Amino acid sequence: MNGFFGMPRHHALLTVGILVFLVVAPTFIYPVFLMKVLCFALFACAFNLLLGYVGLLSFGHAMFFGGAAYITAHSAKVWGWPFELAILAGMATAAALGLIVGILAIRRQGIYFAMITLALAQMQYFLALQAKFTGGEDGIQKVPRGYLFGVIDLNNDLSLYAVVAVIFVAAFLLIYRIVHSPFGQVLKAIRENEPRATSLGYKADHYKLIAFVLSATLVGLAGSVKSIVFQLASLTDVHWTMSGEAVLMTLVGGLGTIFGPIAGAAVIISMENYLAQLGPWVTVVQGVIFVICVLAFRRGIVGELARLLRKSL
Amino acid sequence: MADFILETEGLTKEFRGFVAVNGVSLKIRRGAIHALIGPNGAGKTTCFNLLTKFLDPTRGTIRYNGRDISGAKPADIARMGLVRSFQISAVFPHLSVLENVRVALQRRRGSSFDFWRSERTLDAFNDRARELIDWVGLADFVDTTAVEMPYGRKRALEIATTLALEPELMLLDEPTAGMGHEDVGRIAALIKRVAAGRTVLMVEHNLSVVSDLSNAITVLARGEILAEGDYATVSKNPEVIQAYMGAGHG
Amino acid sequence: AQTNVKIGILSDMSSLYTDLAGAGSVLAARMAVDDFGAAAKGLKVDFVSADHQNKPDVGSNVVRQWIDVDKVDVIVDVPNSGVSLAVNGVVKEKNKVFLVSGAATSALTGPACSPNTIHWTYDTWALANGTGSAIVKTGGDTWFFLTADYAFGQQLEADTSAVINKMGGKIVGSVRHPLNSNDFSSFLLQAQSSKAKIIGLANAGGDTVNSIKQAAEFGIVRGGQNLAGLLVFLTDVHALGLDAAQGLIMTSAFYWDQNDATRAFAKRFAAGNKGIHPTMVHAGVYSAVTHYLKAVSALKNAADGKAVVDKMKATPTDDALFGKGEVRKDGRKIHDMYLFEVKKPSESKAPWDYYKLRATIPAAQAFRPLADGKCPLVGG
Amino acid sequence: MAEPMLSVKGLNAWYGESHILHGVDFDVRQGEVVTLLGRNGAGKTTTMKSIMGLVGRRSGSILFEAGETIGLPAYKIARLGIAFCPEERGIFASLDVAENLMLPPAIGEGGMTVETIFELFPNLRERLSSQGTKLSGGEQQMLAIGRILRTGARLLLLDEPTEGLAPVIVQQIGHTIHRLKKEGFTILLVEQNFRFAATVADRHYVMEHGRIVDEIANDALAANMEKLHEYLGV
Amino acid sequence: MHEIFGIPPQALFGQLLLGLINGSFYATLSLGLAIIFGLLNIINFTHGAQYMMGAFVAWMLLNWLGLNYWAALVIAPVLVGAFGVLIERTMLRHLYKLDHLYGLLLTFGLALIIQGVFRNYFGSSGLPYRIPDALRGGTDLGFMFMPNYRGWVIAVSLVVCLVTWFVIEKTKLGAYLRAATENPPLVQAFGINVPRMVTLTYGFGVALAAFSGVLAAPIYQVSPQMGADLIIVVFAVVVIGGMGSIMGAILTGFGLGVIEGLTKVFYPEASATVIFVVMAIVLLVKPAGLFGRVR
Ligand SMILES: Nc1ncnc2c1ncn2[C@@H]1O[C@H](COP(=O)(O)OP(=O)(O)OP(=O)(O)O)[C@@H](O)[C@H]1O
Ligand SMILES: Nc1ncnc2c1ncn2[C@@H]1O[C@H](COP(=O)(O)OP(=O)(O)OP(=O)(O)O)[C@@H](O)[C@H]1O
Ligand SMILES: [Mg+2]
Ligand SMILES: [Mg+2]
Repeated sequence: MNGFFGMPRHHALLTVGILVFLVVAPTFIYPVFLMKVLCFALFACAFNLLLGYVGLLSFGHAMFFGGAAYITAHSAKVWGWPFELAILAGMATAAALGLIVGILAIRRQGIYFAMITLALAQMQYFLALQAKFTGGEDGIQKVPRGYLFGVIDLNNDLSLYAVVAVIFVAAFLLIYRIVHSPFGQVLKAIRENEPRATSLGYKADHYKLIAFVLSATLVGLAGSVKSIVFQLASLTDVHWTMSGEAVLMTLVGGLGTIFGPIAGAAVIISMENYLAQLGPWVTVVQGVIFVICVLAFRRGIVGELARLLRKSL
Repeated sequence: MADFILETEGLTKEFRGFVAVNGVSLKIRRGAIHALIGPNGAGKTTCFNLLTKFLDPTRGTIRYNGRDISGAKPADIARMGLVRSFQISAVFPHLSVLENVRVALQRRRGSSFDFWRSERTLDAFNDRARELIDWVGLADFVDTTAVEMPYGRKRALEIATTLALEPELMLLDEPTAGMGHEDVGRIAALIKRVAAGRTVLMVEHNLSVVSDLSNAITVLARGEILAEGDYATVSKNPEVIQAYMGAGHG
Repeated sequence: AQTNVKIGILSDMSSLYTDLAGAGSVLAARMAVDDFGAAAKGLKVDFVSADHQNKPDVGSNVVRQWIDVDKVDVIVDVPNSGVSLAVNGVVKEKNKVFLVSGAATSALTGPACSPNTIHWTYDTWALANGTGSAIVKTGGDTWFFLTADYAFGQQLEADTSAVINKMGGKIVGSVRHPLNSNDFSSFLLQAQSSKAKIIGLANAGGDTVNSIKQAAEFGIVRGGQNLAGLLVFLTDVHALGLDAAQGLIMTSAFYWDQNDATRAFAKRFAAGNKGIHPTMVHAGVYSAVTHYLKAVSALKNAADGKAVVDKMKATPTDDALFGKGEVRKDGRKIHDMYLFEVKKPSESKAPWDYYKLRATIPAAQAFRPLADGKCPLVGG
Repeated sequence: MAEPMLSVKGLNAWYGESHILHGVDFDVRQGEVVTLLGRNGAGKTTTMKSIMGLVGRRSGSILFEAGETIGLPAYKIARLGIAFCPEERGIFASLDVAENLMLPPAIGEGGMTVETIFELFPNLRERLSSQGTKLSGGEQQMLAIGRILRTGARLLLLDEPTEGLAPVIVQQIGHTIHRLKKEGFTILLVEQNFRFAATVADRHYVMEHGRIVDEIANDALAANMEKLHEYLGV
Repeated sequence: MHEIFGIPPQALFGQLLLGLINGSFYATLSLGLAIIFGLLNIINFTHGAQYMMGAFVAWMLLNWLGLNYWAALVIAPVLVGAFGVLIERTMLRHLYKLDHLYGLLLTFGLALIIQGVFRNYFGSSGLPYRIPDALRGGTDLGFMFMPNYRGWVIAVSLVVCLVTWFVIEKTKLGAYLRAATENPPLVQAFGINVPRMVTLTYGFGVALAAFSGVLAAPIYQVSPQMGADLIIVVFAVVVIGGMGSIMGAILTGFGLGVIEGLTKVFYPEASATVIFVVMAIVLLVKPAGLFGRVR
């Protein structure tokens, strides 16, 4: 079992569990909902790469999510680019944005880092609001889903689901690998004791920057896919509450756990979806859940589980 | 002419009008164990910070191996073989002892940017890491998380990690501070052992360690050099006795 | 046999538009079903409702799921232009019915018009036209706009400006403020120094309320300038109090105190809605659902959305709240609009007695001419 | 013999899950200087923190002047007349040196005047308006000791007060402890510098693995040197 | 007549003054937030909701008990502050040693609950609150018509800010507060009842928010979401000023009010964004904020 992607046994088991679930899920869960969960799970996992493993809290990740969503939507709708290219364009945008923001922000720490990323994200929000191509608060609507490799019709929810699931799994494994790579080891050392890492000759900023760009790119991937699935890119995607959502998912799932963000995304998105029917009490119920979460299940869903099993998850 | 690995010329550091280090010209002979001592607030730690570029000097130059490094960055300094330890213990607390040492080894071998590779590629460093760990007497602790070890052992680990970089010049800031007797002895022995083939500059208040280990001493007081020489010379200097050692020694 | 109908009310249940739509829209829809006597006519009607949180992606996701999983036949209300446009696309793709009451954007019957959508109550063009032309006619010929800086506000401003210019009035300036600005004093000061006779508020909700309130504080009206609210709901006036709102002129499709039928409706409605009286959005939901049920009970089938909408377009509308009217080819519901003025505190006799009628804008002139909308459905 | 001033019986303490002290027993009498010796991690600091009420969970009994303190919160314990100088010094970065020095409120009569403290530690006088944590390691130690001497607490808990100090200053502190003792203060001292401890203390307790394993009077020290070496691994 | 960037100087004075008035809301709010963050290590996301509660309590006092504005100015902060004390005692207390994030999540949840409950009870469009009679009307300053109420707001905010600053920076109590910010157990070991101090400080910070709420009630709509968007701006103010710096929070509050006011004249669309532009620039140039100290 140890052979699976170099994972320890319980990680491998869980990953296989997730794979099996992804295969059977569409038979009893609405596929569009599943896709939404996957997009946000990817968003949260990529965000967690930064928060959980570099110790940097970015409050501006909506920038990459929404930026990529806009570019993908625009290139697919207006320029008529095929699915793959549109997604790549979104990711490239996110990577470029990540590089710029990273260079500016990476020297700051803690709350200051969070605030500078928030500030830059708010500026981008302003640009998105003013720019013509983003369609203001109506967003870019009716984005064509197109065909994968020119043959597979993605307008069929199930085929699109299959593609999204594959993308998600691939990205998740990549994140897993990043965390458990020589690079990930250095990141860990930097998070633990930065002056010491520096005195050993590591240029801490370079490592953090690379991690930041990787995270931004993967978040961009999530945003791009989201815009295709919902055929929509809108201001919601670049608003600061979207960054907040990533934080929530990570916390609810379990900070610093590799599987936590997935669970967190599933919970938060389900909440958003099913509580929507609750009408006026939605936000109150949401609030109560957060409060209970912090007071009673501080480690998050997966974190608590990990504690019960005495394993890192 | 003597072979100096590190020379400073008129090194000065001011903090908002307060002069912490004032025109210090140090010469560290290659292969020596050089001790920097002096009363509290004399500027020893500040000197260290200047040498490793954690602080920028207000004035003065630093030459390492004949090269002017006054403009270099901390990480670059480390890459040139000038590695420091900290006054407060500096390990990676939630990594195991083995991982702590591997982090240092990994830096020397490159590959530390490989985010697509499995961390098992790092196992290649295990042998060398175990060797170093063994050497500082931590063989029984290889898989212990650093934070769980007693203080003295952490300092030993720190030295192992530093050695992994195969430094030419090691700077140790109060390596035995806060240590039990048992550990003081062990660390002193360790320093003696690792000093073979390299140069050590250390700040230390424990005079028995200083007298035991060092073959050159610089005494700082109020940011300036008060005296220089070997232990016997320095400890007889009345100014040093008055400012630092007190009546009990000498 | 029995025909099953499932109505999904998608509204803002937890934020800005809750009072003017929200739970009240659900109530209005239920009342429409009861009043129609659906059960007796062989219709089995179910409801679902949800909060779109003013997020287009949440809204479109809910609607997709409603249609695919819950077999919802018709989506109702959807205040918030962005969300309504997103829903518009999904409903068309799935061939169901979309009855818009809460959203303002005239794009729904313009470039984005759809054979599955009917825009029921009002739109930006109707508001701009009603208020703009009425005020210019009474001498308010120089305008300064306070515009919420997003598509809806900009469109309101543009539509109103067009009317004013056409009627010989003049726009002397405008300022675009961010959505949800708390403080309008700076903008009001700019409006004041422009010396325009009319300050047009091309914004909505809290922004409108705060602009009006602060205008009173800075003595704008006392200084001789007048405010025109381009999108003001009854609930906004209630929130402001007559003290601050008096004299405000606005266009509306409905007021509860128009005739016996509307009063009776309002009484029943308020009893079930924490005393909040019906806004035009609520009335629109009632009216739209009524007409929809008529069409479905005639067709005895709700599955084919386009067929139902065609039937609705073919049948003249007639209900207690909006009277007689029709649904145009582009999906625009046509009815009279009214110009109201907010009463002085001394004129108000009872709680919620807020408006007096200034003019009735006949249905034929109230809405954008069919030809001007650029709706693809109209072309042939 | 009089009642002990401080009497610790069966003290247990935990950090979270880990059980650190396993039944510590010892007494300190009025006017005495008593040291706790022991290797790193033996539990000396934990004992002090337990007395001060700074450890999350503890059980057993700590009598101060015959009153039970085990259930009290830290601030009430302090107000009984106990002051604590922590090993990590605890200088406040957001306060300047003068504010740091003046921070602890007086809790008893007969505290040192600021002037006396400056005589003891002349470095401090020059740096009064500096930010507290900008002082050198040793200067911070002086400040940490100085500020509790002001409070007039009758029982002083000093955790490794000589760590990182130059020999001259260590001697100064030795003199100070003698003087405090003469003035009737009681001191519990944790020291690694055993040679220093011998010059100031009346009695020594040796700790190992969270227990007191031995008690040695200062005048019996020479006789017990071998044992002590074994305990401390000197 | 001379013009400055196309604006007559009088108009510009007017705008500056208005900016200052808005700044006084930022200043009092960020002051409370800064104090709470400093001592409790918690980013009080309920701050906006508590500000809103202040306004609503004033409304309730007036409409249900017939107590006027002046009474509300005292009673509302006390009541809301007491509510804050309750929250601190029952919930926040368990979070101090944890990462900021948990406090943020908890207070965010509380804000959602409070806002939701108020919305369900009072509706979303808000309630009217009249300017107290003594402060109605306005004064012609020559360059602008200044409503008396606004003049009162700026004066009383200034006083409150300065008194608070003095207490924290210049008194013994303030030194305890600052020290407890860094190392609560140690301050406790000096004989100071830190938990009580923390509770009261939170209560005070919350009361400041409620006080702003009462001040705001006659100008802005008393509505459940009146504080929702404010919190992020106010937090930005605290960061720009330098976290932990009381004077920083105050000066930045007023300063940003003015900058925002000017933006409303020259580029109104960006007036909600300008604060973030300032924040980005400040943090790039001065990493710890304008008045912050790097620790
Ligand atoms: N960042 C700073 N700002 C202001 N003053 C400083 C700063 N760093 C150090 N100092 C001052 O410079 C002097 C020298 O400090 P340094 O830490 O170098 O002393 P040291 O010799 O290492 O003393 P010790 O033996 O006590 O560790 C001290 O008086 C200290 O207060
Ligand atoms: N905060 C903590 N959480 C968990 N364990 C702790 C904590 N602080 C100390 N310990 C553990 O408690 C034990 C006793 O520590 P303590 O600090 O009391 O030792 P000490 O005798 O003072 O040692 P030293 O001479 O190093 O100061 C050690 O094993 C230590 O690792
Ligand atoms: Mg030092
Ligand atoms: Mg200790």
